[in-house]
Amino acid sequence: MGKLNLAVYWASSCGGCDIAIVELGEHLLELAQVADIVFWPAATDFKYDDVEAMEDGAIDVTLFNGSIRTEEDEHIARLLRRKSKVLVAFGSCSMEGCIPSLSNIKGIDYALNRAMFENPSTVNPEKVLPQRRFGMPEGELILPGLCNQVRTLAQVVPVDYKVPGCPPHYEQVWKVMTAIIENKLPSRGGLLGVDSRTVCDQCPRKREGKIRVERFFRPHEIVPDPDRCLLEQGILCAGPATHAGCGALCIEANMPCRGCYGPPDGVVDQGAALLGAIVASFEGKSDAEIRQVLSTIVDPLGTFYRFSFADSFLQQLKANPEEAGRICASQADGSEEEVEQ
Amino acid sequence: MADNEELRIGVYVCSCGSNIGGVIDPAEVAEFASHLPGVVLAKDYLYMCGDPGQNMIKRDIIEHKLNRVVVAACSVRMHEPTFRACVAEAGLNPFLMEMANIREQDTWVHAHDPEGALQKAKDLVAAAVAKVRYVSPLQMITVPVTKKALVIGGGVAGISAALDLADMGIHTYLVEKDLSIGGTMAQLNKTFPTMDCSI
Amino acid sequence: MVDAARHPNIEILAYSEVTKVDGYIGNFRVEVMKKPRYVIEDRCNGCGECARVCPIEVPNSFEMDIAPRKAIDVPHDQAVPLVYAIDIDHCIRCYKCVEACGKLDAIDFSQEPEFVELDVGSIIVATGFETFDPAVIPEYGYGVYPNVITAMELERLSNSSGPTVGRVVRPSDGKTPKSIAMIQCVGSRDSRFMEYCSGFCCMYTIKNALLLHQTYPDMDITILYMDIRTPGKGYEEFYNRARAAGIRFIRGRPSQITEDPETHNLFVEVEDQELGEVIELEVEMVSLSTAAIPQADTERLSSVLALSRSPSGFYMEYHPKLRPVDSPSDGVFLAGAAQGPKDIPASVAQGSAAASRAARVLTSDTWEIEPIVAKVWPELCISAQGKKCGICAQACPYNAIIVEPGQPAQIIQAKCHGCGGCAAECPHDAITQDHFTDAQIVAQIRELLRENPEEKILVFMCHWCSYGGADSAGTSHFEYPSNSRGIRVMCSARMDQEFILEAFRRGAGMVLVSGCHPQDCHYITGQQVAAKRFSRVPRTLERLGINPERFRVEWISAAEGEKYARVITEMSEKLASFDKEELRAETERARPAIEKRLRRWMMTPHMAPFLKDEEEQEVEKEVMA
Amino acid sequence: MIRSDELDRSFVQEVMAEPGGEHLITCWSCGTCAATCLVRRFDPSFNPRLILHKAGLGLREEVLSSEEIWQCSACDLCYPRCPKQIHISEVMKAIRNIAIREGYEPPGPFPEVDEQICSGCAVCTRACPYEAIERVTKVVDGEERTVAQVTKTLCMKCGICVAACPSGAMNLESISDRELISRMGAGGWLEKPGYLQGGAEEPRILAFVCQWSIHSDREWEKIRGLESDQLRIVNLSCSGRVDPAMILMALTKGADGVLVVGCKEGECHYQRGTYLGRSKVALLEQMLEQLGIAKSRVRFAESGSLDRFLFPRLVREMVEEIKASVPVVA
Repeated sequence: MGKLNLAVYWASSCGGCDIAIVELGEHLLELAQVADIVFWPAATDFKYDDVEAMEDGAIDVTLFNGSIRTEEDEHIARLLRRKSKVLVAFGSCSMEGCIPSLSNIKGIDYALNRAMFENPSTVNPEKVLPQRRFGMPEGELILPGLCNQVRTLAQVVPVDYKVPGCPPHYEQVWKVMTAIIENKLPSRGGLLGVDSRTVCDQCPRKREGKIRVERFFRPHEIVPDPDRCLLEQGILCAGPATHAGCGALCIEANMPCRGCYGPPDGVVDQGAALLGAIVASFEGKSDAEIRQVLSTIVDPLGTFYRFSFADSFLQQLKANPEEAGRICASQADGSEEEVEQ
Repeated sequence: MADNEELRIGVYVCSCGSNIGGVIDPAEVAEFASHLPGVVLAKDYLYMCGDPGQNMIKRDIIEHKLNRVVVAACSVRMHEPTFRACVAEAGLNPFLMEMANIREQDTWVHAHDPEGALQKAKDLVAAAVAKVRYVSPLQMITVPVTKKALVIGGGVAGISAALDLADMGIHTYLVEKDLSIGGTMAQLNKTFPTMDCSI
Repeated sequence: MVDAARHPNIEILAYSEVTKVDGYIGNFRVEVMKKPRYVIEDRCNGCGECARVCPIEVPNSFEMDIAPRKAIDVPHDQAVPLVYAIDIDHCIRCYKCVEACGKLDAIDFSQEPEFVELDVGSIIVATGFETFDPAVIPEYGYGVYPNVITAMELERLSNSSGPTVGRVVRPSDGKTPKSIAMIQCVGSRDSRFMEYCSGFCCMYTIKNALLLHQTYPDMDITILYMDIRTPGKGYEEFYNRARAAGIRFIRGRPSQITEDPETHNLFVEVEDQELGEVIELEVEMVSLSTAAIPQADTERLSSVLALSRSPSGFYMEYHPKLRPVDSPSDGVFLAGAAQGPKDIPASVAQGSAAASRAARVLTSDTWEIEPIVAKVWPELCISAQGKKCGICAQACPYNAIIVEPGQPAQIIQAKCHGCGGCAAECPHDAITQDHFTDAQIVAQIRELLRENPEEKILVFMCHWCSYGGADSAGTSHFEYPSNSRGIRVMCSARMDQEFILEAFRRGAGMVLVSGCHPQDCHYITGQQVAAKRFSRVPRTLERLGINPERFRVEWISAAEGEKYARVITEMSEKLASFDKEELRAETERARPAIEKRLRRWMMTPHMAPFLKDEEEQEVEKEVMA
Repeated sequence: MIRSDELDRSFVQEVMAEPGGEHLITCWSCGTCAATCLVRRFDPSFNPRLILHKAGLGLREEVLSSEEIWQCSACDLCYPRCPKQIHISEVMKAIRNIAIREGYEPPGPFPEVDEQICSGCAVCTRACPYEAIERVTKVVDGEERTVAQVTKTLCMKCGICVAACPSGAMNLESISDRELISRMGAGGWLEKPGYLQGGAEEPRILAFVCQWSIHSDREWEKIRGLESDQLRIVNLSCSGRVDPAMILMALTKGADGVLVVGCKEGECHYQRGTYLGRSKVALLEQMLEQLGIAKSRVRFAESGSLDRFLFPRLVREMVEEIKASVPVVA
C-alpha cells in the first residue's frame, strides 16, 4: 500500500485547529512515515494551482477547518471536495459555525461597521471599507468578497465526517489520524474524535442532584468551589448538552464548559437542549421570580449557541439560504458571478 | 376577719358527677382539707349544687357553727351566686363563702394527668381556705334605679325588646344607626315558615 | 315597626349611634350621637317632593346597592321614621330640594352631629348581624360574574316593594332566568372564614326556592347543600314542601363557578355526594347563601359597653346555657343576632327575654350591687400627713377618689366599680380592696407555693377575661400541663408588683399576669394601668437577679381558651428547660432584696406576719385561737 | 356489605400519626375536592373525598391496595378551597407512605432511562418536581457509572424529565419526542407554508396545550373543534414537557406562531411544570428579540381553573399580533 495523501485547509477561523494538528508533536513524524501532506497552506508551500492540477479524488483525506465566510472559502471548499475522497469538517467552525457564525445574529453590515468603524483600536477617519477590487499600479487587485452569512462546511458541500472542538483536543486529533492511517474510519456521516455521552460523564465534580439555584453568575463574578457541579453553583455550564471528548478540559481549570464539542448524539439543536437543561436547574416559583433569575442570564442567544449558531433552527429562522452565499451588499459590484467562474 | 372569733371552716368538695370525680378522688381532697388549719369539717358530695348538696351545707353551718365555707367545685362564674345564696339562707354572710375552681381549671384540662390534677386541686383548696381566713362579712350596696331603658339596634330583636319594655310602662329609647328601624328583617321578602310579609 | 313608632313609651332615635356609656346597673349615662340628616325631623312630613326633584342617584344599601336612591331620600317607602335625609357625600348642593320643600322649610344644610345624653337603668344590645362578602371566595366569582348574586340581593329582587317590583331578573341582561342554583354555606361552616353554622340560611333558601317556584313554575331550581338544617318548629315540614314542589336538592359543596363569557350563563361544578360523581350544572343565575357575620362596629361598641366577644366575633353571653341573654356587664343584656346568628322567631324570643331580664332591674326601685370596693387605711395615707400624692386618684378610671391635702384619700363608694387599681398603685399600701385584700391574696400565694414552688407557674387572672379564658379552656377541654396555679382578682389593675415579687420570694418557677385585651377591659382603663406597671417588672426582676424570662404578661379574652392553654403550655416548656437548682439559688440570692422592698408590709394591717416564717406560724396560731 | 370488623380503627390512628395525615378525620365529605380535582377528568374512578372517607372508616386494605392513592399529583388546587383546610395531598402522601412500607407500588408505565446514553448529569433530578429521580451508581456494559433512576412511588409521570434531559436519555412512551413530533406534523400540517412565508392567508398557529389547563370536558371538546389548517393543537402532559427544539423546529417550518398554554401560577398540576414551560418560552422570546425576530411568534399563556373559553381568545390574539408584526422573511 502506497502512502496516503493528506490535505489540511484553514478557512475562516482563528487558526487554532491548525495548531491542534501541530500539537501532535512527535506523532507528526509517525504520520510522515505513512502519509504525504499534499496541501497545507499554513505549513507547506503548495498553491491552489497545485491542487487544481490534481486529479479529482487524488487526496485521500482533507481536514478542513474554518467556517465559510468568504467567496474564497467557498471556492476552496468546492475544490477540495472535488479532489478529496474523504472530506472532514475539522473543528467547530467548519462543523457548526462556531464563534464566527455569531456574526450572523446581527448580520454582516453590523459586523463590518463594528470592525471597521466602532472598534476602539481602529483609526479609520475616511470610513474606508474593505474593497473587493482595488486599483494598484500593477493593475486591479481582486480580493475575496465577504458572504452575507457565515456557513458551515456542510452547508456548502457534502461532508463525510465531522470532528468537533474549538479546537479539537490533540489526543482526539491523534485518534482521528490513527483511524485514517489504519483505515478504520467508521461509516460515513458520523463524528470522529469524540467519546460517548456528554461532558458531564467526564466531569469529576460532585453533583448533589436536587439543588436549584436562585440566580446565575458569569464566570468572573464568583470563584466556584472546584469540587462541586458548576451548575449547582449558578455558573452556566454547557456540559450537560455538550458531547464528550475534551475530557472536561475547561472544567478542570475551574471554568464552565462552553459547549464547543457540539450537541450530544441524536440532539439536533444544542442551544435548545442546553436551554431545557438550564431551565430545569433554577428555582422560580412565580413569574416575577422567573424573570429575576432570567435577568441574570446575560445574552442567552450567545450563551446557548456560542458554537452552534450556524447549525441551529434559529439560524434557519433568521437567514434566507438563497442569500447566504451572496457577496454582502457593501462589497457587491455585480461581478461576483465572474469571480465565481 | 372577725376579731377574736374562732375560725370554723367547712370545706365541700364536689364530684360533679364524673366531671371532677372521674379524674380525681374528691374524698382524698376532702381528707386533705380536713387537716388544714381552721377546718373543722370537710366533705365530698356527688353534686354540691343540687338541693341535697346545698341542704347539707346549710345544715352543717347551723349544726357545726361554721363561720366560713369553702366550696371546691366549678367556676365562680358558674355557681358563686348559688353558693352565696345557699350560705346566706343558713344565716352566714355570703362573702364568707369562697370557691375553688377544680373543674374548669383543673379536671377538665388535666384529664391526662390525674396525679397532677389531684395535687392542683389540693393546692387550690388550701389557697381558698387560706383566703377565707381573711375574708370579712360585707353588705351589699344599694343603689337607685333609673326606670328607663336603652335598646341599641332597631331590628326585629330590638323592636321586640322595646315593645315589651314599653308595654310594661318603661320609657324606652330605641337607638338605630341607620335611617330607618327594621334592620335586616325589613329587607326580606316573605319570611318562613309562615310566608307572611316581613314588615 | 309601626307599633314601635306609635308606642307612647318608645322614643326612636334613628340615624344615631351610642358613643359613650358611663355608670353601672340602674344608673347608666349614655351619650348618643345623632348623625345629621340635613332634614329637620319635626318638620318633614314625608311627602317626598324633595326626592322627586333631586337630580343625583346614589346606591341604596337597603336595596343591597342593586338599585339607586336619590341623594335626598328615604331608604324605602315604609321607613320608620318617615323622614328624609341627605347623603351629603353625594349631594351637589343644587338646592332644588329646598325649593321643593317650600313652606315646610324642613331642609337644613347647617346640621351638625348632635350629642344627647340619656339616663337609663338598663341597656339591651340588639345590633344584629351583617352578611359575609362572598367576593373573598374567588372560585365563586361574586363581583366578577354579573349573574352570581347573594341571597340578600335575591330577597330584594323578589320583593314586590323592591327595585324590580318583585320581578327576578339577571343583572347581565335583565331577563328572568330559566334556571337558578342556590349555594349554601358560603362563608359559613368554613374554617377559612366562619367556622360556625349561620343557622337560618337553609330555611331562607328553601323559602326563596318556594317563592320562586310559585312565581315562576317553570324555573329550574337547584339547591346545593352540605346538610339541610331545619331544627325549628314547622321547619322540617316546610322543607318537605320544597321537596314536594320539585325543587332539586343536590348534596355537595360546589368547587367553583365559571362563566360562559358570551351568554353569561354559569357553570357550577359540584360533586353529588350520593352519586360520587361530579355534576356540571349550567344555570342562568346563582344565588349565594352567605354567612351571617358580626356587625362591623361590634368591636367599637364592645369597648364602649365593656362587653366580651366570642371567638366568632359576636357578643358573648354571660353563660351559654344559664344566662343566655345576660352580658358579663350587670344591667346590660343581649338580644337577637348580635349574640350569634338567629332567625326571626329566635330573635323575637330573645328580644322578649332580654326585656324581661332588664325589667327585673327596671321595675325595682333599688338594686343591690357587690360591695367589692376600695378602702383606705387613713393612718398610712401620706396625704393625711400633708404630703402631695394623689397617685390613687390618677389610677381611678371613675373619678371615685378624692384627694385633698391634709386629708386621707377618700373613696366615693357609689362611684367605685372595684377594679382595685388604686390599691395596687398606692406606693404606701394605704389602700386595699374588700374581698381582694392584700392579706387574702398573699395568703393564697403562700398556700399555692408551699410545696415545690420552683415547679409551678403562678397565674394572676382577672375575673372578666383571663379567668373566663381559663374557664373556656376548660369547657373546650384544651389540655395543658397541670403545674399552673391561679389567683383571681377583679382586674389586672389589682395585680400589685408586690404580689409578683412575693411569688418569686416564695420561689415560684414562673409568674404569669393576665388580663383583658385593652379594648375589652371591664374597668375602662384598668388594663392600661396594669400594662404600664407590668412593663417595668422585667427590669426590676433583672436588678434583683431574677431571670426576667420567668415572668410573662398575656392579654387573654374570655373566649380565648385555646390561647390560655397555649400560653401555659409554652411557659411550662420553658420552665422545664430551666435548671431547678439554679432557680432555687436565684430565689435565695434575691430574697433579701425582695424582703427589703416588701418591708412596708410591716406597717400594713395583717401583712407583717407574711414576711417572716416564724411570725407566720404565730399568726396562724393567732387565727386558730 | 362491609362488616364492622372490617373497619380497622387503628388505620385511622396510623394515618393520623403519619406526617401530613393529621387532618384525616376533620373531613366531613363535602365533595369540594372531588369537584375540583382534575385527575377525575381522565379517571372518573379517582375521588379524593372517597379515599379520605374510606380511610376514615378504617377500610385499610381497600385503601392501601387501590391504584387511586397514587394518582394525586399534589397540584393542591383543592387545598385552598377546602372549607376544613385539609391539605388533602398531604393526607394522600401519608396514606401512600404506609402503602410503600407495606410493599405496594403504583401502576406504570414510568419514564425509562437509556443507560447507554445517560451521563448522570443531574439535570433530570433537578427538574423533577417530586424528587422522584435519583442518581445511582451501577454497572452498565461492564463499566461502573452513575445514571438516573426513577423512583416509582414518587413519580407522577409528568414528563418534565423527558423534556429536560439534554441528551435524550429519558423517555416516557406516551409522550415521547417521537410521539409529539408526529402529532405536530400529522397530515403534513407542518410542511404547509406559513403566513410569514407568504403561503397562507392567515397566520398558522401551533398550540401546545397542557392537558390540565383546560378544566372541563365540555371545553376540551370545544377546543378540539377549533383545529384546522390554521390551528394545530398538541396536548401535553404538562407545559413543562414542552421542548424548545420542537417550538423552534415548528417555526422554521410552517408554523407562524407557537402558543404554549399551561396552568395558572400556583395551580400547576405538577407543582413547577408551568414555571418550566414559562421559563423556556421566556428565554425563547429573549433570543428571538436578540435576533430581531418578532417575539410574538412564541407565547406562553396561563389558563386558570376559573378561565372558561379562554383558548380561542389566546389564539385570536396571537394571530393578530403576528399580523401586526413585521414579517421577518420578505
